[in-house]
Amino acid sequence: MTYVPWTREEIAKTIADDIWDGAIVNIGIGMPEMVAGFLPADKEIILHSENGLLGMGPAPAADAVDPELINAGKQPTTVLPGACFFDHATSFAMMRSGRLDIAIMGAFQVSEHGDLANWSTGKPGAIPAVGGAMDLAAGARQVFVMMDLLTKKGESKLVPECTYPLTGLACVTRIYTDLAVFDVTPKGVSVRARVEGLSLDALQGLVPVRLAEGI
Amino acid sequence: MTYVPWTREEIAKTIADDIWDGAIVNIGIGMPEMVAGFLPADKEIILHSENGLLGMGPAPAADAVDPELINAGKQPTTVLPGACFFDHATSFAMMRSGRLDIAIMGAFQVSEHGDLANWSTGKPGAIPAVGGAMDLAAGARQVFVMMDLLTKKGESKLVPECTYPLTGLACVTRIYTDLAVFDVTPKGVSVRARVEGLSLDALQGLVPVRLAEGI
Amino acid sequence: MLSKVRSTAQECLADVPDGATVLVGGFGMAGMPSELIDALIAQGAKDLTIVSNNAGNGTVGLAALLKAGRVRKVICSFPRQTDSFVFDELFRAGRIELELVPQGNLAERIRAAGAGLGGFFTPTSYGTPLADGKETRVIDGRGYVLDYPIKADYALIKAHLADRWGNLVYRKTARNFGPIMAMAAKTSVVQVDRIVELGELDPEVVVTPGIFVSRVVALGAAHPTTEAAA
Amino acid sequence: MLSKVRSTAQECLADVPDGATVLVGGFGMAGMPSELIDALIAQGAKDLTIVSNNAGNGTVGLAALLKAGRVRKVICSFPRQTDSFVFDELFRAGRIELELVPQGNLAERIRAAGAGLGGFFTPTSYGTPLADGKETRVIDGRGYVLDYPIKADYALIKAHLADRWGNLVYRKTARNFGPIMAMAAKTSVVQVDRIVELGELDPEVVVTPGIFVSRVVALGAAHPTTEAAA
Repeated sequence: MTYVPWTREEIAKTIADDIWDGAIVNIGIGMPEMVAGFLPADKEIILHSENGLLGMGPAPAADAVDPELINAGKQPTTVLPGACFFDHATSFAMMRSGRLDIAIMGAFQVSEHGDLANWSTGKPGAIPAVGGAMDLAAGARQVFVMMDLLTKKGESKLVPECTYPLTGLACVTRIYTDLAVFDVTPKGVSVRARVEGLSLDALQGLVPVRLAEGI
Repeated sequence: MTYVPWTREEIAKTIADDIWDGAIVNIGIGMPEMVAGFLPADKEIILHSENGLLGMGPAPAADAVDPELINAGKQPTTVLPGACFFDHATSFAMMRSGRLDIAIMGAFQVSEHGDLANWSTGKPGAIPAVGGAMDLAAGARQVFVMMDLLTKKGESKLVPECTYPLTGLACVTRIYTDLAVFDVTPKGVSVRARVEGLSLDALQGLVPVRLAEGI
Repeated sequence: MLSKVRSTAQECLADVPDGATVLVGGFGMAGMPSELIDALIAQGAKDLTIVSNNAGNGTVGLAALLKAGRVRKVICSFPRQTDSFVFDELFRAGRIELELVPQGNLAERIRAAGAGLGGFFTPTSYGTPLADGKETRVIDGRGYVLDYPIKADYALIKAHLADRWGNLVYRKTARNFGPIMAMAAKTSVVQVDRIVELGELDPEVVVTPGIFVSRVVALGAAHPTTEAAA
Repeated sequence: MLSKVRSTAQECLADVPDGATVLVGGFGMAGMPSELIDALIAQGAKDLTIVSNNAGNGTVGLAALLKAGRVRKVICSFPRQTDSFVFDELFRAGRIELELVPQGNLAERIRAAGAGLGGFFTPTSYGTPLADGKETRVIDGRGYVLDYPIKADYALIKAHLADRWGNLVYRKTARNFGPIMAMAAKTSVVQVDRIVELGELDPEVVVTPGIFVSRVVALGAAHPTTEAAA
């Protein structure tokens, strides 16, 4: 059997379709940013930007850029009706107290227990930087990870235990990859979807974590 | 020698005169409330009300009462230009972080170390209630106590150690009474003023704490 | 479509279970969610823990809830008032439990729940009987008491205006405990004077972001409603 | 008469001593107090500890302060940016110390200083290398890390409007760290677009009460100044 991995656009659209009406969502910097472009128009989804904005809108036209209205990626943004501004303590209180329905983040690795590693490769000499990743991991009710399933060397990024420095423990609830979508459950990792032509056995062959379907 | 104790009005006026221009002050409920009536018009003194108001004005006219604009004593109040409203967490953050210049409070007892007892007589069966007294004691830069020096039974309320339940440790900086004004200093209790006709020796005879002048 | 607007106070409180911990806003009558308290009385939940600055005045509101025998425990800073006879009687009869907390620690414990913290060291009450039995620690030469968050199932709050996302603005000193109680409860219920259209509240002046609010109901104003006052 | 208004940025920062801890507001360029940073560079204080979300961009502002060799230590959440080459070089050369703090813990540690707390238990970073060497505790079944307040000598902040009592309103996402940094510093210095008369700011919409502000200076706006934008 042969199969074609999902494109990033396809992954982003799958994530966007899974977000429910009325959800409050934080979209992380990097690959997850694509999700914003696929949010369905028939649902009201409220975007949180951790620098102090709820109800974030799309990017502005070039002539409507305001340097004091930016998102967490430091790019110009806009506000929707119903938006509000607040300070950093309040913004991260929202996370820590479990008010964000979903945080969507990239990852270097996710463990079968939902441990997340996405802030540091641990490489000596690298400048460490963490931003709000650990706060989102610790606080959001659901953490959706968006990543390629395999590294360029073909190693699974879904692992029994993370070898990269951790961002948070047991926080990831769902993993969207180019080959499959996984739910992290208390009973183990459940395959929610696979690309056409990739059998569960073949998928299991790529991933050193016991997989099942329909857990 | 004979002497006439200061009236409450005289004590209140003395306190008011000692408050400096630009000071931020919390005036406690009870006897200290009289101080507000003596604040000198030539100084700009900003009143903090711990229920969430800075820049409190005088009591309103009867026909201008707003039930949603009250002070910490739950009486109708007004706001001055420059006032602002805030929530309880912010209001008590102001205290705890040392932003209030002066809190003026009543007391059952003050110790020579500045320990304050003003929230409970410790009587069995009494309903205990503390309000913001402990927060003011712990937080204000200076705590001014306003009280009679002696109980009705003639016992000094300025004591070596408080026997009533404490409100705060080493917090009182000055004590205004009907017979004298005291500074609580690291070197001991210093008499700042006495009523006319009351000698230091005579005052010392009333108070079981070593007194001095000009410490 | 996200809408937190409900039609009645009853609807807002239908699911309060026995044994719930309920934050009740207000300082004096300013910000007191009187109609929500009445609805809670009508709803019938019992064995409640009530967290509020005071413990009821006269025979209405919180006092009526207490009088109806529905409150197991009160956590507050100042239960003793000239007209707190309902609480006084229950307390003296040993029929209600009291946890007395200094007002600022009460506010900070509620805020800590709303900020997802596990506890904090406060200088207030250090060295006093209200710190008895609590963990203490000297940090940088100053004494502190370890206090824990007050997490609640419900918060009953009064605000001025809300939109359907639950964004709130308050009015004058009625703000008091509202913003922190909205943060701290699993389900925060807010009675407002009026619901406005989404977008009518300036994003700069929203005091409680809607993310902290579960249900809002418009019940009219208890204050002068001239344009100037609104 | 209470007036916190100063005429120049220089006057606001004349007394910063060597070795001071300085909070610097802003997230990206929004809320960055650029003119105050320039004044701090001109003033000459050295051996500073800088607390800010980032560690400077390009060759201006914070990066220029770092480049001038005046910073001993940076406490921040995200020093690594595409144009943070000044910091990168100093860090790699071992000429600057870095304390990396998750963004929310950074905000909460600043806020804790402003609220007079001795420390707090946060779930963020529990089980990660950033909790190494820190006290941890399991409370109600959840793991927490004990973090301490970041107390500062000065805060440099950018707001939109101020009055002479120091009351502040901010503009859009330039608010970010301003309100908590104003609370946390012994001397908080704020550059604003414009000073308004006392009483012009609605008491309901003041974001930072003047009690938290030491000095304000009007330096004009770095954003569109149409009436709509103001």
